Amino acid sequence: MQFDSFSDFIAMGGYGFYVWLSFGTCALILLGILLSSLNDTKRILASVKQQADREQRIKQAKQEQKS
Amino acid sequence: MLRKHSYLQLFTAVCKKDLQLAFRQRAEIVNPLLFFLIVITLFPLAIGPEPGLLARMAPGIIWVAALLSTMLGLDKIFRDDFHDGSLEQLIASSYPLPLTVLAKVCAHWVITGLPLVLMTPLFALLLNLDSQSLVATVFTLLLGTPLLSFIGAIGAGLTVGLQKGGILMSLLVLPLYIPVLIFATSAIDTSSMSLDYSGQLAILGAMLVVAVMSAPIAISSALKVSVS
Amino acid sequence: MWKWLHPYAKADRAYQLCNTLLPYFAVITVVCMVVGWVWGLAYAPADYQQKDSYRIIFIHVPSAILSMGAYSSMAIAAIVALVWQLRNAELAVIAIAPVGACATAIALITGAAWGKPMWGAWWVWDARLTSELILLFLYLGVLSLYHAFEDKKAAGRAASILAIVGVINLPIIHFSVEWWNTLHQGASITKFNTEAIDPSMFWPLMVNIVAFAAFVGTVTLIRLKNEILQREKHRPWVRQLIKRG
Amino acid sequence: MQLAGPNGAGKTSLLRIIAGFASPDEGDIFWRENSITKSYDEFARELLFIGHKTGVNAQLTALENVRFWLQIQGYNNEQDLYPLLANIGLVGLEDVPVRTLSAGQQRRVALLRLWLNDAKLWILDEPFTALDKSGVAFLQDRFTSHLENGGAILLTTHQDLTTHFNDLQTVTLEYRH
Repeated sequence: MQFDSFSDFIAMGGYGFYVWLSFGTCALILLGILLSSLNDTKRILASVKQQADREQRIKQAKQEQKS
Repeated sequence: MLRKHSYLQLFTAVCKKDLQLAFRQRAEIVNPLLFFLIVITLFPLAIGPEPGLLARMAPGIIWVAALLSTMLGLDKIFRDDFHDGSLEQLIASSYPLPLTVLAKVCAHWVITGLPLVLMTPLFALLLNLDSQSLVATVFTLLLGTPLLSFIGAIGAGLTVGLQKGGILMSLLVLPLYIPVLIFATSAIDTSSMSLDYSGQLAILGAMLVVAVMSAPIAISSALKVSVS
Repeated sequence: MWKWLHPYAKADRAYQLCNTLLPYFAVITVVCMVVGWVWGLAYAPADYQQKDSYRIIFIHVPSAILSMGAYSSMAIAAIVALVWQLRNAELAVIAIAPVGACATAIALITGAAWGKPMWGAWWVWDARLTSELILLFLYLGVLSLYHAFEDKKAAGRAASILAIVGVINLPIIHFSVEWWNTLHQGASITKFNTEAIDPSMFWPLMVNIVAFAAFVGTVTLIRLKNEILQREKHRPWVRQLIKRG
Repeated sequence: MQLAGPNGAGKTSLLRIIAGFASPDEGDIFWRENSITKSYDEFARELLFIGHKTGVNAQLTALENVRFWLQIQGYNNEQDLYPLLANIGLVGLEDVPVRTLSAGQQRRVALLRLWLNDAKLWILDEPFTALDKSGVAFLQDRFTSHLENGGAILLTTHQDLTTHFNDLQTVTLEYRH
């Protein structure tokens, strides 16, 4: 371990602000793209389900018209 | 089926529709910003990365880029509504047309002008503008971009019916932008010499008030001409 | 000639392939990312000149390498899509683009954060940072072109063409920016070079590069699955997928 | 009142002049004894105009389009539109962007306004285009009910309406060189 105490680790030899800023934004962007992709999956599956329900509604309306 | 006439309802309805449309097609918000960023990057590549030189030219660069990127976003205000017929419905509604036009231009400013103002610190970073002139740039853009939208909307209204209206519109509108450009850049210059630049801001504000009052009337008559 | 490639032309087979590969990529990413970051941040020795601010190298260099890597793999997918008319390759182009753009953004931000203590300014028109910025514009160009089309098939093809044109221009841009930088060498900017890396810093860097590459792979696979689902929305096999939950 | 005449005889331009979109070279249009150019807002309050262009935005859904139209005409737009959309034959397509609908369906979304307004004068430019049998019949019932409660319709169409409307007046326009 290069640093003797945790507070030194945070201070990072005086450059703490820059190091943690870059690691922070990097983590933020990586998480952002990951979560947005997973969210897209949910959204697409939901829209497929919605399309299925819509076709169901149209089929029902047709049956009612016939009867 | 009674009709209640509240101008506020019309104003919010038109703004809400335009904002909804803009957020549905994100490109409409992102493209002018990207254009602005690329134009800003071209200048250092053209004149060299020397920080001092860039800082001195930054106000001019930012404002010319702002002018061009508003121009880019202008023809979209009425084009879709003109081509799908909603513009006719807006004219044939019992509400006065200038009010509808005012709502449309405000929505357009929120879509193109506001993000520009919010992104200025990033552009200042690229041109290493000092903090004083950054504040001045934000103020001048805050007053200037709605002014650009209002004046530009007149050009857009006039050329919406024409096929190749884009270039023609910029020829009509750019001369009208010159006073705005002069006062805005001079405000930023005086601020970089840490002098008081409230005089220029006052003039910009006055121009904005005049534009808000008179432009919608000019725009609605321009639209009536384009629709006929 | 590419016989083994043909079964994956069918969408659901490609979907299965992504599903099987995904867990492996995810595991590699998590392991390498944790090891790389802890090693780079806590255990790697400080640089004698820049002391601890050089630790940013452990994410700046991998993201810069990955931004280039992602663009070239995107271009390769585009070439495969256009030459062999493989529709799934077009989907890959669109899957990689946003991830590459994020890698470039990270490279830019970390480059600026690393440059600040060294040169006192957040943004310096240094050759590598400038070409990284232009690469970001290329990515955003491909993305906004793709989203400008209503019909997604034409969008995929147009984006692939732009990706190929972009990859051809990359070396030219890089070379001209380098030349532009030396041309204005008079300006008081030192070249942004990293000295020969001794082993104690080399290995954590390698681990981080692998971690980043695995991350880009994982997210691309997820996005590729999304694109396939989006494109095959009306197919029955997608409907079963919903029922199975 | 039906405006008849061959293609290009100027039917549409006459309609647009009456609706106030274009200004006549000479003469003027009067509504309730005052010229529409001076008091256009009062005239517009009692006018419903549906032209060739449907006035429906392609990116929005049918529901959003109709709600927006209600707002700009001053009606309350919270009313439930699903039954109306259903009996005009758009069931299941209420929340789909209009660009995915066929031309006939888009025209039905535009024509939905006929059931949602209290305007006295209707100016309709070829309302029956792209409509199938059921659509035409549906529209004609709406016309009769509008005429019964004192409304006026000025339209252009190539359909033969005399069988359905007995007190129909027809004005035919010819070319004037």
